[in-house]
Amino acid sequence: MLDKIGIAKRIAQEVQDGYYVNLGIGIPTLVANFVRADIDVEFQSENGVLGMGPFPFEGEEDADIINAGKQTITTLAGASFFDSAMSFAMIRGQHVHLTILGAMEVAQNGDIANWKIPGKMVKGMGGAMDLVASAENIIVAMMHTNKRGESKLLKKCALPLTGVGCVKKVVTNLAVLEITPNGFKLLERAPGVSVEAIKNATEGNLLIEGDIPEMSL
Amino acid sequence: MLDKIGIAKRIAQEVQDGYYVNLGIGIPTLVANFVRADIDVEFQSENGVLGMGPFPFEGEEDADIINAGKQTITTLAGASFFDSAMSFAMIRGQHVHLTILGAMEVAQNGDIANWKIPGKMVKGMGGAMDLVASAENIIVAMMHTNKRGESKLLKKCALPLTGVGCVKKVVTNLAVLEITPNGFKLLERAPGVSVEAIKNATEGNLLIEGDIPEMSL
Amino acid sequence: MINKKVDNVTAALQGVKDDMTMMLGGFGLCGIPENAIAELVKIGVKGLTCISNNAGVDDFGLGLLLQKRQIKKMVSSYVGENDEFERQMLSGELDVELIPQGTLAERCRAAQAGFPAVYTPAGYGTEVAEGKETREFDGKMHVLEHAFKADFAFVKAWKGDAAGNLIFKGTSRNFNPNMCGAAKITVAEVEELVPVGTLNPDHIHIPGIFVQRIFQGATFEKRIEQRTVRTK
Amino acid sequence: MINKKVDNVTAALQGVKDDMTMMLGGFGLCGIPENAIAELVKIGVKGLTCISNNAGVDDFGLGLLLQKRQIKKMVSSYVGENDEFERQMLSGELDVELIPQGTLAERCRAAQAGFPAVYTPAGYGTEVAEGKETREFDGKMHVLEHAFKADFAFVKAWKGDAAGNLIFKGTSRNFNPNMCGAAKITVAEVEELVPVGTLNPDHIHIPGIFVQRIFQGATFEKRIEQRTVRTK
Repeated sequence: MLDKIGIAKRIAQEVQDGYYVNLGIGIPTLVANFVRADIDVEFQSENGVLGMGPFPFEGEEDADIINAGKQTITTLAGASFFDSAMSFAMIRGQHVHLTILGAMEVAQNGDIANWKIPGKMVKGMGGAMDLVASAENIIVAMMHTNKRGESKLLKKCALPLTGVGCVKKVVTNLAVLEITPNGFKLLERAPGVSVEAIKNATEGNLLIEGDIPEMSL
Repeated sequence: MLDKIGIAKRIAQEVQDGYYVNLGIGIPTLVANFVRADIDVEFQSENGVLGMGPFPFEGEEDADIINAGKQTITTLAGASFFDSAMSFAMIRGQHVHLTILGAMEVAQNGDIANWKIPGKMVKGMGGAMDLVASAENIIVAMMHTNKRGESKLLKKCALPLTGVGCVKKVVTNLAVLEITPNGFKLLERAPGVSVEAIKNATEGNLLIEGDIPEMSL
Repeated sequence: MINKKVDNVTAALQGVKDDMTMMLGGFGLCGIPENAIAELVKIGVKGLTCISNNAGVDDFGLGLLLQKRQIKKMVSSYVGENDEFERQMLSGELDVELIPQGTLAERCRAAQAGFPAVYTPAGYGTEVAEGKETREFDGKMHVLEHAFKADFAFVKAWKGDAAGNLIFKGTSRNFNPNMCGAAKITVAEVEELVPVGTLNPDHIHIPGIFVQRIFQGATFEKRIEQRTVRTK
Repeated sequence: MINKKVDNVTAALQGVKDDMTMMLGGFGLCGIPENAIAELVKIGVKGLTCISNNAGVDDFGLGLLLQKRQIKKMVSSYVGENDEFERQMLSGELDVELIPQGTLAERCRAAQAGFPAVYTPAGYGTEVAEGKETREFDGKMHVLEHAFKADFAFVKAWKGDAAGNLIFKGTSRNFNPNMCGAAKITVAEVEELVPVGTLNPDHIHIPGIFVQRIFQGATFEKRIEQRTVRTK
């Protein structure tokens, strides 16, 4: 079973040379730490920066330079700043190649819910609705089950949707799954996790074809 | 009767303190030379400059700094450069207060034609269609009649339209006229020009109320 | 040059009244019009509709207006950092319209640029699209979103001049440029008001035509929301 | 940093084929992609559809492609400076779509920003609106105009870096930024390719994400169309 770091490491393998990538808040943010050093990737943050670098050294924080998680950051050589309309031009115009974000629920048809629990929690969608409506490649990073042990990979989302039929892949603490017309296709198991355990934790239709390899990190 | 300079001088009186003004090619360009020195005005050119100044001194021309007439220009303190989309954001968004442009025909309902003579001449509309569709205050600068002596102030335009019901005022070599629901209202006569002469040169409905003053330049 | 300079925040906010619709720049606490917000608190206007990506935190930014119950309605994309906000919203004291961030930016830009509405794919198939016109283009569904209509836009820039020209710094740019000229009156507060003619015309992010009033802010706290660092 | 640098104009135009649709920046002869145009003449591709505000003059800019009959169709707003153009158009050899300048800019920007179409008041009630959907918003009529679809966008900037970041100078900016990222492949030619990291991130007009290939142009004539001066 993977921890959050493990999920981030596995997702980092999906990042390819030449990709512009938008990372959501939480686990996705960690992905930047594990991208292969021999490929060229640029991270975009929808609040208006391309070419994000690591956190600043203590004492070098600049209140005017943050990421979408409101964290102080630095920029790398070749970085640029821009306004919100241009930032979403990058996203809506499909110039960003890969979007990695968290979710509360994912449905077997690629629907995603991650912004609202009616009557309980309403943080808002931020840029997530724009990202999922436009991105060609969307990977969800999340735990396979919620705090009550219930599956977050569903036949149908119960919570208000963020986007419809948009998720391409899900990486959880238990598995890597691809969204197909017939449901979640199991691609890889997390280290030490059995197919049976994944089956039990998945409410949505799970497709298991042949031997399912354990992921290598 | 006015010459082109005279038309420009008279139109310059319409420019008020605090106005952003877009000047079309031809007579309108001359207006800049006659604006009162005690008011603050900025000239916008739709190719991407606000705060246009006079022509450069000989030898100081910069191929990268031109106006919409493709003429080399200078900029004044406080000027800015921007892209075409932002330039038309200023125009469409009604941030430009006054548009002055030439015309081949103006109709008594405010229609204007100035971009095409079917089968003969097609230069294109440039920014004129955006300007006339959006500007709140549009003044046309033109000769009252064409080369064949025919009126250019018509009941209805014969040439393909640039915009509908948009012109507010027309300043010609003979008169100043306002577009009203009932037609061209004669406001002023050019020096030495009789009401009769204006009547004869105007095909569209001409409203003459009381004494028509001679314009002062 | 048309002079937009006003002496101070009080002069800049002349005409602000109860029940008006305000746009406020900023992302989180980054690039927010601190001086205008403080003055709105001071004036005590009520019943405001605020269009702003976030709602500040409990004790800073728009949170200050929420505390005083001056806001009737918020139009935002993300409000996760503000407990008082969540309380007022869940209790029904505060009317909230949550919209996608890119939609928020573009509804501002549409108002600025004279577009009545835009078709965006964001929010299709979700609550956000309920009651709105949807339409297919090239096999993809879109939602029709209308330009905002606002009375005042309050923006914050790094440098500016009396002509109203603005230059922003880093990610404090965010929604600020898109809100300029998107309301009847745009008020810009700058960290530094420089002499006209000293800003490079190629570096200006927002030409002065989009700004009606400009002043140098008396103070800028520029609070950091999430101070994340690494060690040397 | 993702490297967009190519060695020269030949490499930059790899994949250009007959019958493609090209966007070309520039206003008049100001800010046109001179090197790309020269290479298109050299390659000799034919049947091109060119989206460009103007069509150059008889012996420079797009006029060079018109002379060689390489252009099948022009989409422009103003073509008044080119006799050969007018001749080909009036004789029917050349297909011409004239559209309002602001519409041209925004159809580029729509393609760049992922909007399928925009409603603009420009051209309502004129030939330009014939056969197009029109619609009233707030009592004003608008025309629905669709985003361009193009294979290549050729733009010219003043400075750029290998990351594809661009800075424009003066009014040579014009349509160039709006065309970046508005075609499948955007090719930028710059007067000066500077080392990555030397451009101030706040001064960059077009982030590299919108550019696929960048090169330093071998020569720039930068011809002046109307040399207007005053005497000292």
